[in-house]
Amino acid sequence: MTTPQAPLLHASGISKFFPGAVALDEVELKLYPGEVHALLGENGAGKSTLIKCLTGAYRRDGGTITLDGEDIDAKSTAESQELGIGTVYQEVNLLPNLTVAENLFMGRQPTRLGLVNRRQMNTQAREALLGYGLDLDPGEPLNSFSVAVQQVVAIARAVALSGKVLILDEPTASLDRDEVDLLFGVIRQLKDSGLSIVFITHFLDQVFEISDRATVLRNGRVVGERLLADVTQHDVVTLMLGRQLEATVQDRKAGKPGALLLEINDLAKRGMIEPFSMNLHRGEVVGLAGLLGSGRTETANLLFGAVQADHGKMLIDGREARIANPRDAVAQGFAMCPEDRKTHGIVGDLSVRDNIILALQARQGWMRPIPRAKVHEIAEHYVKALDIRLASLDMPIRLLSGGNQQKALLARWLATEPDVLILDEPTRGIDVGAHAEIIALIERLRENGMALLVASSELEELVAYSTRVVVLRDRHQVRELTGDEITADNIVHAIAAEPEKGAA
Amino acid sequence: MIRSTHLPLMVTLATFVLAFALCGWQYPSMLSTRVVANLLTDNAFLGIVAVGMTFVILSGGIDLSVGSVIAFTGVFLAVILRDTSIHPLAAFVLVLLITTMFGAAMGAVIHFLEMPPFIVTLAGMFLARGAAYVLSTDSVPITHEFYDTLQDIYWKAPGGGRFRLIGGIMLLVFICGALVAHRTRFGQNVYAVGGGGPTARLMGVPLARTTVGIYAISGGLAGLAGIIFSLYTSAGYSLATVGVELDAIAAVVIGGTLLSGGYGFVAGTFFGILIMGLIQTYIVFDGTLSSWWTKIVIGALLFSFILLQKGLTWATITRKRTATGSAQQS
Amino acid sequence: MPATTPSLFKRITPQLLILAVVIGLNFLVFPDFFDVSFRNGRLFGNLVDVFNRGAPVALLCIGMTLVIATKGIDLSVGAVMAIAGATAASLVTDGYGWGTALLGALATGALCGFWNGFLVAVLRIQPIVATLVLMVAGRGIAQLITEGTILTFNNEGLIRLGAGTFMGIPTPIVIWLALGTLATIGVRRTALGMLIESIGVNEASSRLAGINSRVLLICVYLASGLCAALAGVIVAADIKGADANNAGLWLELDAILAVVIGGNSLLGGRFSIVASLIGALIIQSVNSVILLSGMPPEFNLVIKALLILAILVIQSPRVAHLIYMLRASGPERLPERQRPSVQEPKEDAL
Amino acid sequence: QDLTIGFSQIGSESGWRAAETTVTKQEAEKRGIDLKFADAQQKQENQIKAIRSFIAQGVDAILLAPVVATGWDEVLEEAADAEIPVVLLDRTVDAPEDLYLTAVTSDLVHEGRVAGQWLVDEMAGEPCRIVELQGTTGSSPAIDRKQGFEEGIAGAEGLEIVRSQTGDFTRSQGKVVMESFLKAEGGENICALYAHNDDMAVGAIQAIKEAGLNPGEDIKIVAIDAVPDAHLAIANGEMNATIELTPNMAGPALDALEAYLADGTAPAKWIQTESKLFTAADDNAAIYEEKKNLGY
Ligand SMILES: Nc1ncnc2c1ncn2[C@@H]1O[C@H](COP(=O)(O)OP(=O)(O)OP(=O)(O)O)[C@@H](O)[C@H]1O
Ligand SMILES: Nc1ncnc2c1ncn2[C@@H]1O[C@H](COP(=O)(O)OP(=O)(O)OP(=O)(O)O)[C@@H](O)[C@H]1O
Ligand SMILES: [Mg+2]
Ligand SMILES: [Mg+2]
Repeated sequence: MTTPQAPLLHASGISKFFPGAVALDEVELKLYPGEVHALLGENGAGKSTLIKCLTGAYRRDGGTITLDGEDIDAKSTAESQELGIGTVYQEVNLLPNLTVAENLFMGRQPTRLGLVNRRQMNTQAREALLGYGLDLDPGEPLNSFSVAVQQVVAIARAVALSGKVLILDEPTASLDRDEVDLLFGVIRQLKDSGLSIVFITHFLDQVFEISDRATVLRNGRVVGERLLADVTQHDVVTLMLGRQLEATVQDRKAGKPGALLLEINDLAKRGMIEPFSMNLHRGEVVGLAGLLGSGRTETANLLFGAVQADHGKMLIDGREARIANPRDAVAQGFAMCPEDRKTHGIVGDLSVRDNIILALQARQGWMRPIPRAKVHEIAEHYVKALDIRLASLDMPIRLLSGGNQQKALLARWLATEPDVLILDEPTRGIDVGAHAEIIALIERLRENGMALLVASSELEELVAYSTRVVVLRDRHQVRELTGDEITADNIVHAIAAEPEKGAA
Repeated sequence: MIRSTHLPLMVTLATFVLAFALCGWQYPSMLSTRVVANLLTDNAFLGIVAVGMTFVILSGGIDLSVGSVIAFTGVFLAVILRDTSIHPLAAFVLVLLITTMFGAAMGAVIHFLEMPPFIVTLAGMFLARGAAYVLSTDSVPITHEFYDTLQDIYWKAPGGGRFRLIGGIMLLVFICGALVAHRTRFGQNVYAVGGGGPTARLMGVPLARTTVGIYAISGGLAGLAGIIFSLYTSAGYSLATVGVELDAIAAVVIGGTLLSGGYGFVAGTFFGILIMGLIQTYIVFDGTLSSWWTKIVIGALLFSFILLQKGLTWATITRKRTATGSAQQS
Repeated sequence: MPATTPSLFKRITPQLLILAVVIGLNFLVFPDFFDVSFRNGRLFGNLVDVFNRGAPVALLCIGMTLVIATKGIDLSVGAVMAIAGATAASLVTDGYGWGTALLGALATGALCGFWNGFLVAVLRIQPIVATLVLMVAGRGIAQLITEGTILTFNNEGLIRLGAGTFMGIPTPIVIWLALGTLATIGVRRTALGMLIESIGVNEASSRLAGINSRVLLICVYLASGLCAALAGVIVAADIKGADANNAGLWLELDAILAVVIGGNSLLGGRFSIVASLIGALIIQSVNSVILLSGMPPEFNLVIKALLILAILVIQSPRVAHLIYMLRASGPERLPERQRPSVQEPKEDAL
Repeated sequence: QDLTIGFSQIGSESGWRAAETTVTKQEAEKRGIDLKFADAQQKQENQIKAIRSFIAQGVDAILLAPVVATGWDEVLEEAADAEIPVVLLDRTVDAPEDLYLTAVTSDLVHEGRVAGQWLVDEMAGEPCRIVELQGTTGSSPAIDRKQGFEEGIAGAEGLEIVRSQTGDFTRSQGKVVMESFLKAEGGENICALYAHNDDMAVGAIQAIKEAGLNPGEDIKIVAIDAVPDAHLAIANGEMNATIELTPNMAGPALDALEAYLADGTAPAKWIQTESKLFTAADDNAAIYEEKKNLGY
């Protein structure tokens, strides 16, 4: 597609200052009718901030926005919704206490005689969601559904609100390939009907698959706008990072596993995960693969004591270990980066420094505070090692961009120098550069003799760093792949094998 | 259709029925229409104020000012009816306006100055009672034939129970409250705010309007409760209804609404009120508790209801965990 | 930690300013306010009274600050005061020494605190309801101990705790200053402060980080119970009698108010005990203005409400932000108090 | 016959109230009456609820110690309808007289007047600056006792109330407020203290002592209720006078009730209890011993 007429949405000179940081600096974004426009950039580049400025969630500090040639100035998200801009913000932003239908129709409920017509609302919601391949009872509360379902509901809501523009901030972060395909189908339809779509993701494959054009941000500035037909992934990455991305995936099978560290025998929790057995050696990365809802997160939680097993046992170095809660796990040298960093990871109001030191301090006990100098040293070390971008170590961690929060969490656990590191979706929402760094880091940790258990929905990534892959389906352990068996194809097969009617 | 979300409501209802049956078993005269009528009449003002409190708590807030507002309303009415010749109905409208504005003002302070509701309404509580003192420290009787007319409206049921107007008004308020909460956009917004302020804002919920509205409703209903209370006692007294806010909060919580906001039902509050009334009636029927044992028993019963609710909620969550598989994928 | 001193000062500046203003008000209504003399073996004067009469709320708000930092609230402190006072009084009237009585009172306070903590941390009942139970029942328990009477006692040792002096200074002042210092050191020289803040901000995360939130929560309520017990003993000793019905009545609200005036968020997280203590002094100064002004008592509540409202509005994060904006935008950070929302709701809607 | 009588008590907010409850229970027991006791925790609505429950329960009679004078018409009518006689204790109500059998009360205004007159006599023409500790703002004893005292000192030259603030009827507030009086006026400029109840006076005595003055000498103290601790203070010379409000309201009330239920003798509408003045002239130590076990 070549550049058509005038842009539908034109933002120019958008600036946004935060105390101590310039998040956006005279950013320009041109959105043409009927195009899918990718917004790219590293973690903390300012993508989400730009979206929020466009939709009135933030007040911008400078710049103009025109829609259809007219100046607009949405002061709240409600106003931008009325203007026909539907948005999915980063992280699911829906209300867990309301039903699916209520979330879907919040603010535009069908009414009869001034009263909300619940029956009609539920029917319409059911129909709308069928279009996304979801057949569920919309009268159930949202929090009874998995993150993926919630994400789809959020998308459905935004689509329904978008008369002119649809903005999707990392909508695919917690989606499966199938759902992504469905989503892309919907996007194509909308695009054909003349809608403009802004699409943010860190999956470059997806960018190239669906988008026509991309604007690349770096440190709050636009560093380029490209027609994607004209460039390669490599170009885009270089533009984003401002440097070349060195090839990361070396020959990983080189190192051989060390001593047996952890034996898991039939660990299970009724209703959550079926008996699960596995051995974990030092210097080994075991990948946990499976579809959404297959029980990867549960397995990780079970090992870490976040949920208590009601069956089976665990041996550490041959001795039986009782892990009743995360504290026990930490004491035994476990560490875990949880899947949902917002609610289970960061301690939002505390400084980045405190967040990094938290687990180590908790393990040491309150009686032995870590000296300030030591704290500073540790924090500085990991900020540098993991390349965490921040204005100051004293800023509350909630102000960091998503990817940087993830790195800070990694830092928290690395600071405890664990024997076993459990990572649940470690690269969710992380940019390509950091992605590569984290994969490299996993490699490094493994080489240093740490045992890692990584749950991830990205098969390529699993293949890249795992020395063994355990495949889960319906909360069952179905297959273990080792050595050369570890290929994306094999994993997919294992997941899909014996197509007994799974999750229905 | 009964959904899992309605469970707390069912639990409260079941608790009430069970408790009532037990009481009746011990004191058969508790199963009379008198007791039923008394439950409605005596708790009318508390019920009305609890409806407002339900909205506030559903939104994740709290309103400590209601007890004082009731007292203020009573004193205001009494003084104005004593000192001027204005008709009670006009006075009702006036006082409802004042209390609604008062509530709205607190809501505005909470929203625009980003101050915690607990503290803002605490200051409101001092202010309203202080204003009542300034109007009159003495208890002022209300003698207006219109009041007598209203008080004489009742239906005498067989068995001696008198179902009075104020009980009816309470039922009406509950019905309206339930409709507003569950069947209007405003009500949905209240739940949304309770589910999470920032998220609700991103979803386009008008936070300012909703917050101000919620506290205005609470203030207005406290005003209405004040009118009802003045009908109930034919007087305005600045020391009246001290601590009613805590009773209302307790009723709302017993009724299954979560103090953290977002979950609960107006109808649940109704049964919460009835349960609280039942506790009091039972203690009077028993009649052997000393002053201090009365307090201890009320506390213990409050605790056991909370515990019961907790247990049932916990049981259902566990059941749900085991029951729902990964049922959502298609 | 030496590095925290300037930042502590910065943190409590608004509170100090307000305290100065309210004390100035006192001076306005009563010019002899600052007169302090030495009479009858003790310091004597209005300023001394503010510190002395502020003791119960000051003691309560030490514990309350910690509880609120964990996103909790303790409504039962007033009732616990009554229970502790009653316990101490009944022990001395039964012939035990004042030391035993004090220990007994502290033990009951700890027990009450443990009960609250148990409900909150183990049974997972929302703090406001959990402590409401003891608030309702506690006064009954206290009356059960005193059998409804004001239990008068004459034990000099116990009385000295409330009405005595220590080197000329009224003992309550010494006690709350000492406990306040001790608590501040206790949380800031150890990691306790950070861990408490952490569970207040995000308990789920904190647990996953290996913090024993359950024990910590119980400890915090326990501390609150202990502080309340001490306050209860002081109040009883002050009038040489345990008044189960009135001791500490509605004082929980004053304590919460003091914590909030101290700039601590009711939503948990960062806290400062020193600031809360200044908050308690501010409240007592407000009471003092009311008493000294000679206004008829029916105006007491209105005056108090208006003064408090003014103080809170001045302190609101929004107004603080406005001031910050007015003071031009250096690369400084925002004032610390803000709602913990990921989106920073309206800070830039100005 | 076995009588069941409901007793709606205000609460147990003061020692005097507790004593009244104790005495009432004792009196009922003495007469073999089954007393149903309901504590209203200082709330009128709870009292109304209690009375309605008594009616539903079908008691033979109701004793009511009303927390406030207004607002009883409706529920008293219901009692009358159910033919249950109601006797008011220690306070009357603003309701038609036919709605209750009788009221056993003292006269609050009169108590204040007695206190005022005592002070007038005591000063014998000397000028006197008086400070007043009021009861809970808005409560009827506070209002009436203030009014009565003002009437009592009205005619006397040189007697004036210079400061008046609420001490909430409690010991500790009495002490706190007295402290501020002492500073605001200067202890030597205060000649007398009038407290609406003894508890506040006892608290104030401590404040006066801590200020280095002699209560009872430097500052004359008169209060109301005659609780044991007040007798003790008078015996010690720390207080000068107190006016008794007897906690035994139930005795006369039950006598009247029994007579009425037996043969329908209607008692007088108002049975006034004595407001006896106690001063240092009485044997306060003995009275203290006598009263101290009444549950004050
Ligand atoms: N409220 C705030 N106060 C201060 N700084 C902020 C605030 N919100 C965001 N920032 C900073 O602004 C920058 C841009 O953040 P933004 O969330 O827009 O990044 P992003 O491009 O969406 O990153 P990611 O891919 O990780 O989501 C970050 O450096 C972040 O730390
Ligand atoms: N707290 C909970 N209560 C009820 N059900 C739950 C809870 N946590 C998880 N589940 C259910 O367990 C299933 C598996 O969870 P989850 O989706 O986290 O698994 P997963 O394999 O880790 O997938 P992913 O990490 O990709 O989301 C989900 O379908 C969800 O419905
Ligand atoms: Mg982002
Ligand atoms: Mg998962």
